[in-house]
Amino acid sequence: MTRERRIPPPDRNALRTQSLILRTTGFFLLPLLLLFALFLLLRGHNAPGGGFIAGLVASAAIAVHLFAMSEAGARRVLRVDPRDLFAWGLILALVAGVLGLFSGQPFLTAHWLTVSLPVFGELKLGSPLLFDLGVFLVVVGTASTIIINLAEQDT
Amino acid sequence: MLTGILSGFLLAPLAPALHRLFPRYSGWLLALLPAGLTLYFLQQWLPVTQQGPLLSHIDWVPALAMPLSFMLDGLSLLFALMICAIGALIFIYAGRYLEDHRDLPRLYVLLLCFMASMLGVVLSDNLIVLFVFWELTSITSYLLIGFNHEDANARAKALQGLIVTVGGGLALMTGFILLGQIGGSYELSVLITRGDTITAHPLYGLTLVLIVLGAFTKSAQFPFHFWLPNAMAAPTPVSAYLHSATMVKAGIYLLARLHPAMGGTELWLLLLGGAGAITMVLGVFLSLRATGIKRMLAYSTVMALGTLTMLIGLGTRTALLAAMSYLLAHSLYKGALFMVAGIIDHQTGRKDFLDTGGWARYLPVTSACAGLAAMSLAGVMPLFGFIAKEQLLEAGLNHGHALAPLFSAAIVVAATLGVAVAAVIGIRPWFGKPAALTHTPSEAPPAMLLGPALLAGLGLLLGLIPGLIDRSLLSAAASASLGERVTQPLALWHGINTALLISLGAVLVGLVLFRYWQGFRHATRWTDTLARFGPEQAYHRLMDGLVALSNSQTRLLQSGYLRYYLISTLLTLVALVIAALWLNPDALKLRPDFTDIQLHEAVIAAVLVIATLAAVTLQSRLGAVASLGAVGFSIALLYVLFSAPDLSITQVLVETLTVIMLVLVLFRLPGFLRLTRTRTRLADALVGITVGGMITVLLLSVLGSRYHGSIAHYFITESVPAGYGRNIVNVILVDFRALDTLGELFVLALAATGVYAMLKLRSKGDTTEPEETHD
Amino acid sequence: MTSLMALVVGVLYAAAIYMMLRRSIVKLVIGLVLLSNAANLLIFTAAGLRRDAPPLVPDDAQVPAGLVADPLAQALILTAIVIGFGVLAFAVVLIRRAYEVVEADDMHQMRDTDT
Amino acid sequence: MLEGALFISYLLLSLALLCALVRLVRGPTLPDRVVALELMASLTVAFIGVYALSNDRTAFLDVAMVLALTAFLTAVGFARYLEKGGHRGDQ
Amino acid sequence: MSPLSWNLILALIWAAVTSNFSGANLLVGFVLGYLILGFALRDVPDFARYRKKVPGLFLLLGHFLRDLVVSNLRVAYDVLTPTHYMRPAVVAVPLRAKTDGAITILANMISLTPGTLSLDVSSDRSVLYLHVMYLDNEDDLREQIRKLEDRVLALLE
Amino acid sequence: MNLLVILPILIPLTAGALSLLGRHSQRVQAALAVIGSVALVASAVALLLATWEHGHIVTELGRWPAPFGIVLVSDLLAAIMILLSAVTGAATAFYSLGSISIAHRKGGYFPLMHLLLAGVNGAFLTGDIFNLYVWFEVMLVASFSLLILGGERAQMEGAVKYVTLNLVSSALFLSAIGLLYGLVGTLNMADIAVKLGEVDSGMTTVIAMLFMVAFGIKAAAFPFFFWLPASYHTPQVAVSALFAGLLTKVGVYALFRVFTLIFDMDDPLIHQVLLWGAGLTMITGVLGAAAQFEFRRILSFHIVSQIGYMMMGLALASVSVLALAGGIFYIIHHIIVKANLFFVSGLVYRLRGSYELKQLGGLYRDKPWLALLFLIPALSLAGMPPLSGFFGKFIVIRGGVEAGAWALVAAALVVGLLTLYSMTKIWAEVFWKAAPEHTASAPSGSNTLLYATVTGLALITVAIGLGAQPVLVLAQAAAEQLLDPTRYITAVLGEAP
Amino acid sequence: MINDLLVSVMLVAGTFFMFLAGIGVLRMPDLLMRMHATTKAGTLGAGLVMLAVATHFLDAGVTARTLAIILFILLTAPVAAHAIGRAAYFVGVPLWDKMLKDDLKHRYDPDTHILGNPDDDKHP
Ligand code: NA
Ligand code: NA
Repeated sequence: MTRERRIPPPDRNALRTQSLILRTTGFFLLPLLLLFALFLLLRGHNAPGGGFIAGLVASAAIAVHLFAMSEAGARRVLRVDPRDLFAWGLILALVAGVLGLFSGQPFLTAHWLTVSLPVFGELKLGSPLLFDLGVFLVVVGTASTIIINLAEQDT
Repeated sequence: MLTGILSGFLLAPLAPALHRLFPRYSGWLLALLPAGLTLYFLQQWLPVTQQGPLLSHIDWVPALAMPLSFMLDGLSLLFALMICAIGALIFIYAGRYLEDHRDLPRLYVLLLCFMASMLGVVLSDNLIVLFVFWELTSITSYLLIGFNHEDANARAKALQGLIVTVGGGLALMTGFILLGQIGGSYELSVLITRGDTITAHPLYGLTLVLIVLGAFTKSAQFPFHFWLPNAMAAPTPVSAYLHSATMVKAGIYLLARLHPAMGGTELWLLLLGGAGAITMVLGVFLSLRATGIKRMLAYSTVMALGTLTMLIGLGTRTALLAAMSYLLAHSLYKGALFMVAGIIDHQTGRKDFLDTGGWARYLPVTSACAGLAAMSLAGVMPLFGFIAKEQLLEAGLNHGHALAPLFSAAIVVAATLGVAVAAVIGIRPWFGKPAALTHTPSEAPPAMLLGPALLAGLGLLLGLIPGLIDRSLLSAAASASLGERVTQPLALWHGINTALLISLGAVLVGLVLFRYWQGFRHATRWTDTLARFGPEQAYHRLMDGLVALSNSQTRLLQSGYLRYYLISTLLTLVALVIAALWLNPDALKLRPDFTDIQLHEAVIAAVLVIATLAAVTLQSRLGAVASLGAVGFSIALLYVLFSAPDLSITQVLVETLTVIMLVLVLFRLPGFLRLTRTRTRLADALVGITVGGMITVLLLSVLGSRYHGSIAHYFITESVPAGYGRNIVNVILVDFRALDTLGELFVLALAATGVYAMLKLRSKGDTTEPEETHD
Repeated sequence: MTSLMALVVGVLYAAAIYMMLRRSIVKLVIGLVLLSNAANLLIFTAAGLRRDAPPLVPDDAQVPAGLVADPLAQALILTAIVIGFGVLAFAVVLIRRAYEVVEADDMHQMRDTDT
Repeated sequence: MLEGALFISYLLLSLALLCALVRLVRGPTLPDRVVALELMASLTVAFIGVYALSNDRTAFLDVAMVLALTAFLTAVGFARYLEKGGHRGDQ
Repeated sequence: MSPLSWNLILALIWAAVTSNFSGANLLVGFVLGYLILGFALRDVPDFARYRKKVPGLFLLLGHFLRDLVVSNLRVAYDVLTPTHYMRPAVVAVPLRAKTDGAITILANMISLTPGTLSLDVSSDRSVLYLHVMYLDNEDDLREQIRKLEDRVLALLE
Repeated sequence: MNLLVILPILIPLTAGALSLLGRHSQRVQAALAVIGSVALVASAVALLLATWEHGHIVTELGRWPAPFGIVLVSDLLAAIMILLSAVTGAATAFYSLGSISIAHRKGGYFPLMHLLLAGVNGAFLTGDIFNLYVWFEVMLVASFSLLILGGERAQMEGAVKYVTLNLVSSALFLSAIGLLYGLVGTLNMADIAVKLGEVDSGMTTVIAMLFMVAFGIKAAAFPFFFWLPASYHTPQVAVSALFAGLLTKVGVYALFRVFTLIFDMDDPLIHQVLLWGAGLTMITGVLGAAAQFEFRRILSFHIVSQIGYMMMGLALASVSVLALAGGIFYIIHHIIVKANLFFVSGLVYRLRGSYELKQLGGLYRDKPWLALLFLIPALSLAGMPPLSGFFGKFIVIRGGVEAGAWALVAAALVVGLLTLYSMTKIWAEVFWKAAPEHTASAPSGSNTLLYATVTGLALITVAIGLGAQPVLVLAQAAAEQLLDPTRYITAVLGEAP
Repeated sequence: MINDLLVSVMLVAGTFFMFLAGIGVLRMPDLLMRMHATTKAGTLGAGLVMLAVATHFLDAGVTARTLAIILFILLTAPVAAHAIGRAAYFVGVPLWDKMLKDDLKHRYDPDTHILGNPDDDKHP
């Protein structure tokens, strides 16, 4: 027998997910799911989708990564503490709501801008979309906080 | 007048500081306030008795018709004077009596508050304000009875007094509310002019009973008398002040005060006269059976309170005048006697008559005071007590009611036994074989002698010269209570009449009884067994029963079994819904219609139901979780079939995340155990089916009675023009009803925070310090 | 179909309650999941079922052509689903921690705080 | 013709759904149930496709899309549970 | 810049100049771009390989789809007939693919093709364990896997 | 105006979100706690003044007109409740700054506290029934998380019951909303009131029963109170205090709101259920307390009992305005007093290391000021004059007498007495009794903030008592508003129905 | 018309494969063989249905979405099968007793998570 044998790295953490297949697929699925989430977020105002759904899909992406790689890996994907993510999401949603107050209108009054962009044509950008982005961040942040921390308990 | 009342409250917080500055003279200094108030009230004597009541009025809670209105008339003046004058003496006495006690400043505080409250009771014109002060006296009394608070007995007795008086107070409050309603005013000055209206009202009886309950508990009338002797756990100055001279008379004051408004009826006479007579006889009997010095005094106070109640119940001119005289006489001698009891305790350490004897030579002044006061108690000439007793006998003998002979008989018995009591007090400690003491007792300091001497002396002075007060003060008081002018003069000597003869006889028989005191006590020992069925036992039974009831109720209701909590909650719900349907049978609009179902819809519904049942019945935990997943998919499909794409997507995603979460968590948990018996499971299934069935019925009924038209049409038409979005659901979520979504975001954030806290911040055995400070 | 849905909703409630009455805290969680689903379906049914008419406005129109399903009920349910998810996450972890401290999956051993 | 095909499709999918459900309920092991659940997810995707066809509605394809992309997570979760030595009382 | 990205950029430019970003038009742009690249840059080694890979991809997909259908029909037969004809086994098949991507794609495709299901890869990546439904001849099986592996490797390594 | 109504929600939401973000800095947490709570009090005062002056203040969120969008409505009851929540929140914030450990702060204590207040305030202000559900959930999940901070066994056990029963309540609430929406197709409470009037279906009463149970659970009324005594004594004492003051009152508030605005109080079933509920809640609560010998458990059971008084005010509302005013007065009084008693229990724990009456004692000797600070709320709770509780009890009972509800009046009186019994039990055991031999009494850290909080609330109690007039006038005005729902409806929908 | 025919055929074929998957998962004697049924038939069935959808609508957006769905299924189905199959095998789910051979037996060390290969036997 001449074949060179590769000895798996001794790092326990790397051993956590032994399946090469799962690991590789997860690696590929992560960006795919995140992209899909973004897609759902952006078009949610006009077709099924929106902040919640996008956030849930992004959380699923994190979960995939977590199962395929490790908890630490999932945290690395997020870069920031998921709790910061939802805190920022909350603030974003609040900001979107507060905009109306400055002009003496009720809380959560929508403000729309019509932007003409090449390629995309005329776009309606408004505080509800900002709000939806906040929703997205909160959902991602909370779901990943829950799942990552739960998963870490097993180690 | 308000200033006068409030001055006690205002001075109270300063008392400890004052005591710290002048520890030796604090009692004297504090006595300046009641003394000053005494002077103030004396100054009002002539105007009030001659020109009529003095009224003052300040708004407090107009919304409840509760002004701080006060009325100073003869009746309140008499009480106010007693409160302030005796109060001054008590402060001086207490300053010495408890000189070394570390809690003396607190005693001052409480006494000042009490005095102010008591003044409030007797001066308030508004019923509710009167009640406010009334309750304050109960609380201060509680705190004072429990003055020696490290003694469990003192605490128990304090509680007893509080529960009885406050319990009565609650009845009193209701009575006052009713009285205010039927009398059309809460002002006493108004109510006393509306006696006819009030007594004619159908609610009069209830009102009277409620008010009388309040008065009786406060003034220790049978069957509530038991708390008063027990209140002797208080230090002697307190007993002297609250539990003989003032607070216990609040009930008497109230009855006397309300006599013009509510008196003169048969019910009044029976209630007050009956209870008073019983209390009087019982009190004096128990007094004579007691050997503890303060206990005997306390029971004799009970007797006096019974006497007073009875007199007010009799309600005649003579009776009310007698009541006023008796009231005054009692305050004077009983205040003196309590202080004497305190001196005996202070100087000899003895608390029981059986341990006393032959001390007249060591404590001459004290014994003289005791003698004078006891004579007044016995109703011996020429003390003021004699005059009071004469009037008492007259009131009984001259009453026209059919039951009057019974009252008279009771008075005679009480008078006779009262003499024996007085003899025990006036003779037993001072004469005969000296009781052995480790040291020779010496006379008490002047501060402690001042009170008994003044009070006993005043009893003698007023006996000799009743004219000092009769025309003006006592008559004015009686007039106020009667509702018309009383001008019956008092005199020591009325010539030889029935009353005098009875009085004489009573003294003689009483002295004989004193001679055979121990024999009497021995012979009446059997009554102790009766006490087992007495009201005090009833009180204990009630309190024990309360705790027992409470325990069993807690075991029953707060059992700790979540299952019972849920079942009782749900069955109550079902019962209420059934009741509602029963009362509104038209609500049931069941028109089940299964004709429009398509095959695949039925299959999905079936899958949903079967998966649900699988989740319920599978013995495999994760199998149940997988079944939940199936439930989720079938619901998602239903959402698809009935036009809810966003819901369907959300359902799928949430279901997936839920399963992941459950799988992560169940990892650590054990498998299902079969913990309950089949019968229990069947019962639970029945509960579930009942609630589920109820929901189905309600849902069908709602669908059958829909109100056509929903606000949803607005969102459908405005989504694009005003919300700039084609996914109406999303426009609702982020714009039309964004506040819901905002709240929901915070729910998520909170849940995640909670989860994080539970998982990451577990206490690692450091359970001892849940609350350390940070720094 | 609404009648059938009403029955299904009833079954879900019944199952949820039965599970919540079990002594096992794990079953309690399953009961909570079912209860949340049951309430959502109740709203869905009560608002009226409509086949084949999602509340979406076509690209070329200002309002949907014809009747569409009640978007408000859907928005409410969506909110309720997400809230239910948050609450469930909390409950699940709570139950796990409760199991850790009590060391038994048995409600009957969690009575100390009541009596 | 399409109507007939749609009817047959609904019928076949419904039968398949019931089969999967039976496996889900019967087990006997946890992986059996998970496999059944995965199949139900696929069936749901197909169901949505058929539904889209029968109603000329494409909005619901998004549901299928999400389902196709995320349903496998459940299986992965269960697998992780088993591999990490989760409680075996389930078999 | 890799040939693939070049091709994508060309597709985007096509869409831009035609002012039509629909999927179909992008696809048209991609095909045109591929043809242009394959023609214009056929001497650049990278692009030459790229030119060959794309047909390889389609070839792979074609084989795969055929296998998928065949395997299903076989399972169908077995499922629908009352007796079971299965001859199941778990077999270790040697692996030549080295990279994670290649191994994974191979394993996944095996899972989707007739009668085989990838269970796992040994930790040293030397062996792929398969579950086989109809183990008629182990060598045939290895040969079948080897062919598939060849195609995958041609595309990826 | 728009600003005034949203601020009581917006301030704690913002403080909570920022506090989550700044969770690593203790200084930021403390600053936000102080600034947030002070700002909340200020905005609550402003709102109450404005509501007093202008009547109902309505803001249509997102400028979507009622009944389509969500409205926030401030009437006097809502404004009063907001002020109470702000005051309780501020007290809790200050007390917490002196008592909550670093570990618990890291667990998110302050954000949870802010957001609990936001949920409570949202529930008070919203004019939309589904939005009410959302705020209930915000409040609930915040309370869940606060309840388990620390992770003790008792906390977990209590939390399981608390969570389960409250989730059942939520599910019932949601179901009731679903049925109601199915019936009338609207969510705006004013609109629901109007439409229900037009529908005139027997289902109204049936759905009212669902609301009754859902809110009854939140309010801890009989027979739904079990979760409360099972859990309220388990968390950090500041949390207990906040819960004791506010949470059940949100349920009571919801009962007040729904049964005066949406459902018909004259419906015989509703009336009877409220009456019986009030009486039984009072009695079972107070009896529950009599068996307890743990400081906070006693207090917890008394919460239940006093919910009965508030319900009594509501039950008699259709007969006597004064009773309803009394109920409102009672809420005002109760929130302050009950929170304060829990705070005192925390101080006692700090000094003596126990909540068990048997292990306590000697504090009258050692800490006379603390004794006084206990006595004020305790006597007030027992309804002793001239403290706030007296007026609450007195008005309710007077209303009861006016309404001729003798049995309920008798129950209220007995319950008052038994409350006094409980309070004296605590007083005797904790303060009067000599300290047991072996008490570890090593006061650690400064208690200044704790004393300051307790003193402040005690002063409020005294002030509500001595200054009962303005409070009562306010309560009466609030009661009159409640009893005239057309004003609310007109304010929201803009036209006379 | 031809389009309809094509759609109908693909639809029926697709759902038929789904049906097969259902029967398979029900009838196959052990877990791994059930997985053969679901993985392949499920993928093919769903794929055919999606193709039918694409054919029916003949719209770029729909086609893109259906292709995406097919791609997603192709990506995820084998991974799911692999994950569950591997886990099931390692935890010892009972396999059909008529299995011909098992090269994987005893190769897995649950402590180190190392999966050996048949060569191990030759190099002890
Ligand atoms: Na959406
Ligand atoms: Na929402």
